[in-house]
Amino acid sequence: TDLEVTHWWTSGGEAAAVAELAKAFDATGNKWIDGAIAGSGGTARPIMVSRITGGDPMAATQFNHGRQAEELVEAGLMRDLTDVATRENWKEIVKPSSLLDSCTIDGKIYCAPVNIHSWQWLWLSNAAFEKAGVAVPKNWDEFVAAAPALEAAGIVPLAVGGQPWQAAGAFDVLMVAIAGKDTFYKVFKDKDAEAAAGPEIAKVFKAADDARRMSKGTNVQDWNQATNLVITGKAGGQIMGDWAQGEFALAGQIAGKDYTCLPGLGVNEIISTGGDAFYFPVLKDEEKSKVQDVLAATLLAPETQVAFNLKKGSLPVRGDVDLAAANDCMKKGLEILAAGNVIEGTDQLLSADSQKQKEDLFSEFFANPSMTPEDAQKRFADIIASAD
Amino acid sequence: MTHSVSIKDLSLSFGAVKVLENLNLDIGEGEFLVLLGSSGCGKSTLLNCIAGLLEPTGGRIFIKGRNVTWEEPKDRGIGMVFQSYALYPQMTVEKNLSFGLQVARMPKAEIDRRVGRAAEILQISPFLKRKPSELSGGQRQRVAIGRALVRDVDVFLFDEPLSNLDAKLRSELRVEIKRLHQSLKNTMIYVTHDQIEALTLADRIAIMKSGVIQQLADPNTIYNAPRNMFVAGFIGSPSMNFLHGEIAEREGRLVFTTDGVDFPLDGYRSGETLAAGRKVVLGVRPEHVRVNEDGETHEATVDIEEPMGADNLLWLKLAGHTLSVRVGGARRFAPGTAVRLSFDMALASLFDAGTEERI
Amino acid sequence: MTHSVSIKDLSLSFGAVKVLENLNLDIGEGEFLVLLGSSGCGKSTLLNCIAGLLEPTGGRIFIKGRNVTWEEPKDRGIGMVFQSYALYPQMTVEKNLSFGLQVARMPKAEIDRRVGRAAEILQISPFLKRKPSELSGGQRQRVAIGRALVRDVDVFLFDEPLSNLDAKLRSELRVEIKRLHQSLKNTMIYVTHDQIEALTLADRIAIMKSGVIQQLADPNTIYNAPRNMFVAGFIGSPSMNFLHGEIAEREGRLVFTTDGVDFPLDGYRSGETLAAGRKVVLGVRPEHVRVNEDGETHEATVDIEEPMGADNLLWLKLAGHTLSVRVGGARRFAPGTAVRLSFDMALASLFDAGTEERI
Amino acid sequence: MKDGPALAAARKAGVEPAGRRPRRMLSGRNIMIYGTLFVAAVYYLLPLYVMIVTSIKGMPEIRLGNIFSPPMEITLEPWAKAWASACTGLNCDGLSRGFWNSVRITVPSTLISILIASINGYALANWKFKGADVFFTILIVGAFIPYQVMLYPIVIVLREMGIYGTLTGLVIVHTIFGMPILTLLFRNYFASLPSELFKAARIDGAGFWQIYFRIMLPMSLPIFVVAMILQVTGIWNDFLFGVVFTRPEYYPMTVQLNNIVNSVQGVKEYNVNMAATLLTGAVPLIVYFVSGRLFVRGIAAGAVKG
Amino acid sequence: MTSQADAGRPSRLLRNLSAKIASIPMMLTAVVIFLGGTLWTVVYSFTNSKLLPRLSYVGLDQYERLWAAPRWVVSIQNLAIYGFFTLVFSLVMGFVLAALMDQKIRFENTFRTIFLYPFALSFIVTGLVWQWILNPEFGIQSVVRSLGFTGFTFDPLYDSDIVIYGILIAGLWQGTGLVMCLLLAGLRGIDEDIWKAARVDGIPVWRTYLFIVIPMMRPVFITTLVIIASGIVRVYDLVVAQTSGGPGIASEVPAKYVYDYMFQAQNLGQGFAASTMMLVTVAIIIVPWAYLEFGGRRRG
Ligand SMILES: Nc1ncnc2c1ncn2[C@@H]1O[C@H](COP(=O)(O)OP(=O)(O)OP(=O)(O)O)[C@@H](O)[C@H]1O
Ligand SMILES: Nc1ncnc2c1ncn2[C@@H]1O[C@H](COP(=O)(O)OP(=O)(O)OP(=O)(O)O)[C@@H](O)[C@H]1O
Ligand SMILES: [Mg+2]
Ligand SMILES: [Mg+2]
Repeated sequence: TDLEVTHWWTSGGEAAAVAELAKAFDATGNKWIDGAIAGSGGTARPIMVSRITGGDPMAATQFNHGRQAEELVEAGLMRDLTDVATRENWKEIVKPSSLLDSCTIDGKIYCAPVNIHSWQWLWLSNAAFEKAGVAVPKNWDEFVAAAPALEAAGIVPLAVGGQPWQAAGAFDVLMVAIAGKDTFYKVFKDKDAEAAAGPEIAKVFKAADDARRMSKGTNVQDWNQATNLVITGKAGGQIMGDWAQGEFALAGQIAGKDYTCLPGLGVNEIISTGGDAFYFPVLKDEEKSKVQDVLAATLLAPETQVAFNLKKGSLPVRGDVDLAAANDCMKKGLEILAAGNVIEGTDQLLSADSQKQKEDLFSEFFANPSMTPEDAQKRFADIIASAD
Repeated sequence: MTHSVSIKDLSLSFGAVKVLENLNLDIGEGEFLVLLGSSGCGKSTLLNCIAGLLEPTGGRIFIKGRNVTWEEPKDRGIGMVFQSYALYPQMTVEKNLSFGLQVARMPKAEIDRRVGRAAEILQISPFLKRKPSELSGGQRQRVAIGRALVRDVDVFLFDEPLSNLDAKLRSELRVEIKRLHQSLKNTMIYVTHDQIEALTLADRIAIMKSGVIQQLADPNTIYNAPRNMFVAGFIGSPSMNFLHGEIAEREGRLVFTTDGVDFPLDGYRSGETLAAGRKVVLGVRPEHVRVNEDGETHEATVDIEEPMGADNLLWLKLAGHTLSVRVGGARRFAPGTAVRLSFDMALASLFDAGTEERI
Repeated sequence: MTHSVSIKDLSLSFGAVKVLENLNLDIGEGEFLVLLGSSGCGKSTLLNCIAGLLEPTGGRIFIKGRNVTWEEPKDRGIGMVFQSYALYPQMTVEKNLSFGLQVARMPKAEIDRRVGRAAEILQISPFLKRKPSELSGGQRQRVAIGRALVRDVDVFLFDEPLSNLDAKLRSELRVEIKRLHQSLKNTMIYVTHDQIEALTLADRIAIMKSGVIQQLADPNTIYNAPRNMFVAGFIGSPSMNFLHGEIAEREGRLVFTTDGVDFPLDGYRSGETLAAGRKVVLGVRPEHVRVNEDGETHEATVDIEEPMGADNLLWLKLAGHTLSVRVGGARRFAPGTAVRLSFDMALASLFDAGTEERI
Repeated sequence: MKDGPALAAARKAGVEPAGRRPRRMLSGRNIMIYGTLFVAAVYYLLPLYVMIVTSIKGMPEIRLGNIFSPPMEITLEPWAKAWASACTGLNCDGLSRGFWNSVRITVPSTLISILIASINGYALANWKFKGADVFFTILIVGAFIPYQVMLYPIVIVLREMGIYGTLTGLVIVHTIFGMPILTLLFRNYFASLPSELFKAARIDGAGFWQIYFRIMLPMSLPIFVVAMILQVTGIWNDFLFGVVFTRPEYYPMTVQLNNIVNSVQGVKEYNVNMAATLLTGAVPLIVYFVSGRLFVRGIAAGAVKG
Repeated sequence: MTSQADAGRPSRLLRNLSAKIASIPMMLTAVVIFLGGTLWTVVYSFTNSKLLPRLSYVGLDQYERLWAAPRWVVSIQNLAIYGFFTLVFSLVMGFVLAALMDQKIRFENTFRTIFLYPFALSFIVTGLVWQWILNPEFGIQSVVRSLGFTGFTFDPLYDSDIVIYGILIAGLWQGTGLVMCLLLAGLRGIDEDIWKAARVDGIPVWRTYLFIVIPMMRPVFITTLVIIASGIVRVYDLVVAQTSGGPGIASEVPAKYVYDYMFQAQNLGQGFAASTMMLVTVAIIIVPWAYLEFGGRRRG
């Protein structure tokens, strides 16, 4: 049976990873019809949502797990996967369990998480630092200190792409690293506007101000173009999720040798456990509905998980798989994960609406040097105050 | 009595503008009726109502005794010819002629017969395969007439069919339409604002002004005994000369006097008795002014001379009035010449200065 | 001898189409010259050359003795009036009149004076504040004339100024233009294809055909002694009757004979001696046909009668020919009536059948 | 421009008063006119030039040289890749699939939208009924509504009709959004035709449809060309509706183009992007190059009046 | 009206039946889609609908939030700047080009095709190309720098202050051709005698254009204005393709705000409020136009 699967994984590393999913699914005797929509989740999600609400749903679709599909589930448009989950024992195998929690509404499971993505990484180009004549930094502060040398060598210290979510994401990363887990939760989970306006966050904004200065001259839109600047040594580093690894891999670069990764910016080694999940809209076609279960099961199968995540550069959602082939950075991530130093991702904590407002704020902040950190913090606090 | 077309109490408004109001008109079988009036007086509107192209606001229209007020144009037994020809540009002449018949699903043979006949009558057989754009104006208008002809209708409606043609063609085609009427003997209703066409073609002329028929009569009556000053001034080119004055008695004779000049009214046939002192307007047509002939004459000077070939038009100054006078083409008068003139009172008209009606 | 406008060897082509070729024309000071010809014969082209709106391909144009062939229109001392009025629609009448003067930086007082004078002459003073769209056609054309008037030009050029007006207005404005000429005494060149305008207005008429002047003469000559059949047929409405036949001698008298009918040529003033046997065309104007009068007469039947008020137009059948005849409006003939006719040979024209030139 | 010999001689002898000589091709006026047009033409052609040149360069050359330099080595590789093998997600068949989808979308959408709009225009111009103008006014105001505003309601309507995601649905959407401007165009055009033609046809007994098909249609070529050009380019270039109202197997070329251009794999492959861009724009461009003259004439005939 | 006259009178509803039937698609579109859709949008702008429309009214909350959002304010400012300059430049450039084309020039067809072809390209394509030409690293800036002017800076798309003008350049490139076409058609419609009369009057060409021809072309200008204006309000694809609203939010436009908040932020209520505000903008444009077009004509 043919199942149409929509997603926005179109960059090189991502596409290679999707191919693994498709291969695994095709191996069950069915057919994966690829419905890739380029241009990041921002472009793709509206299309997916209108197709689902418009009564022409695909068989499965990617969302960031978290709150993006909440209302669709509430409106009864999504298939209940509890049966498959029970059969496949997802409750046991999915680690950390918060992943499955994000898929659970009223005790029923509605999505199949496929990977763990962590945002908290600083990727550094060894070649760039060599050229600038400074040592590769070990943490954020060293990186900031090295910035002038990089600039002198004609290298953009920090690559930040123009897409709004990159700026917002970078800020979240800075927040975890600098203000710590508790403050992070206070702000994003408890929506504590006072905390958001407090001195801890002010420090984060100071750091963001540094990042803004260092990112001047990036002049690219897409995240992977920014990553490419790091790969080619045109930029010193980039704050980006672990998916950036896929790009390094595709470019044939080796962790530790060609590039360096600093989880938690080398300050505070905590990683978030957001990620991608597949949702399965309710279909009229009986047969397809059955096959949806097959797909769900396949996505979490150990072999699929390994193959997919190796290509994607993300971490598997189950703790019981062997990732011997993983590279240095991935291993670092796995260690942190094993140590339990995890937090939930902002997609899980905030509504899309608040996320969007946050994106607007930070994309403006990063592009507009005349906006003071204090002003930005005030607006940030306002957003948190009205967040849901 | 059956009329070919009979219009009862017809009213029509465009929004708030009343174009026709309670108009009544009966047209006899085989009559050639000309609707004459200046631009915007509602002639086309009336014609469109008869054709069924406009829906009257009130009143009824009968054709051959049948109430057709709400019928479709095609069912009324009428054919219409427009000023702009309104030929279908993408069709050949033949196709133009046969279109209506095809729409009515007439058998092919019958269509051919009728088209052939019409083409022959109108002498357009050589052009049957041409497109309208390849015809001259006169030929186009003939085709347009043919389109009405093939449909074998009872009533022909013409809306200024000759206005777009140049003078020469206009007079040629005018004759042909007259001939057509003489041979077909259909009822024809013909709208124009050209009085020559009206006078030459009509059995009866209806002169309209702002939607009201001013006079309905045969051309001769219209020309020589206009009911009111509007009709009198409208018909005739150059216009009738109007002299404002009053009736007076001079030595037992009634005279018309204006600015100290007296014109005896001998020979004027009035419908009423004329009383001295009545304010009147004397209307004299340019050809009824006698110049340098016998009779009681008055002195005038030639202001302008307009030689027109067959005729010669003079503009004379007489006691502060300007009079147009038509004389033979051979009689020339230089501007400034003094002449003597008198009026042919038998052919003049007197109007009441208040009502402007003919006395 | 100084001419007001003098055209030497003027040629003009649009691409490959030669519209004018080596045209020569001299127009006297204060003369009213009418260019008459059918559509497309190059009248407007010639006028545009004189105005400087078209650049001639060859030849020269002199105005008041000055070679203006390559000068800008505004420097030629000409004013022009167009058929479409060509008023500036968004400006008031006053602005229309004064705009050209303002552009030329004339002092305000002088502008006002001139506009005032023109408005008075043309009787448009009450409309000075109106827009052209609020004027009638006749009023618009007056404004257009005024625009030329204020510029105090030597030569007025008119390109069919009256064609867009209805018959009544046309004849009124015609008189006014004539009066204007009589009072201003400017040189005026007037293009028209209406022969009545030509006959009534012109000091001299130039009849054109495909870019060539056929005859240049005063209206009387043109009307009564047309140089060739084209001119003869072009002027006069209805057209001159043409009878094809030959000259014969009957009992020592020269006669014109056609289809067995003989018309004695007594009284015809020919430029050459007439020889029997020569193939000729006899041209007789409708008003020079005598009906039921004395003299040698021939039998004919009335085909159609067109009463036109002052006149009555008859279409007679005579030995296979159709003749148009103009009689007085009071003389009526029913179709089918037999009548007797003869020609007024003193006013007829004979043309050579080959060259079509007048004999 | 040749002077007669007499005139030339006279000039030489200095007899003639000096007049301005006739204009030559290289007059100041012509230099200004053609100069301005030329400069403008450069502005308009520059992007096309860049697109073409870039699309036939290799990636190394693009990285090194500037965008305006002509290619040192011409390669058709990017075109081939753009057409047949550029990837979006797992599908690596370039634009080729999208091309046929676009054809399948554009042809019926263009035909149906023009048919409906021309009938509307005809009805509005010649068969005015009470209230017709109200609908027309709503329609015209609708021309200004941003598409995004209508997106959601239309999703709902199509869902209720059960044709969401089908080609039919998309055709209807294109018809709807083409309707205001096309109806205006046709109404103005038909209104500019002499009403006597319509009257004559009615007297000849032709009805609503007969007059439309046999009288009006054959007379309306210029305006149909304008409508056709507007619709072909509009529908062919549409991205939003193509992506929102269809499913991936029907995605038009523009969606594919967007995917190719936005699926960055390492460095942006500008040459492939430009080739893809040109390929996508080819159909409307050809339509314009072929029928541009009719377009202007049609605009003059219908759009500007009324 | 006598009763007798009414006897044969067919029902009003049945008259013109074919025309009414034929107009059904139009009526449905007008009422259901344009009117219904608009009303629906306005109604839901007063709710706090998120991903799916829900009728839970929150009064003017969405509007308050909208006008408090810096991004919306920037969007409106951008629209105003972009709109103003697009109108001015496309009319001026379009008219100048049309006037030049009207000079009986040679190669008219070639020039016209050159000016018009960008109109055949989508905004996506236009945006891409211009994004590339304006890219400081290999576009105009780098070319000029490589010619030796190393200080030359021209990077409108990466400078928040002038980014909207970068978009304007592309927008004008795409749209001016059509304006030229419309105005050319208008110019051709001017009676040639007017030109002649003006020449005879000695009015210089530029004055003839300014004081006579342009005022005469008012209807054409209005049509053109409406076409341009409707395009301006909708501008979306161009921005997305060129800058995605960046840098930061410097080139955001209202249509993009609507789209982003409706679909990305999954806050339909906010999106509907923004689109309602756009409708108000449209009304501000269209009402004076309708007045000029219809009100004015009726009086005249
Ligand atoms: N569709 C219409 N809407 C409003 N008023 C109209 C309409 N058609 C005609 N009129 C008005 O009705 C009046 C009569 O018009 P109609 O066309 O019948 O005049 P007419 O006598 O035929 O004039 P003409 O000689 O110019 O053809 C005019 O004042 C005109 O303005
Ligand atoms: N711009 C032009 N290009 C090519 N041919 C032209 C042009 N203008 C006029 N002609 C041709 O030149 C000839 C003379 O035209 P012109 O306008 O002078 O005629 P006209 O005598 O004024 O006719 P009308 O009475 O119709 O105004 C016509 O055959 C016409 O087709
Ligand atoms: Mg009329
Ligand atoms: Mg002419």
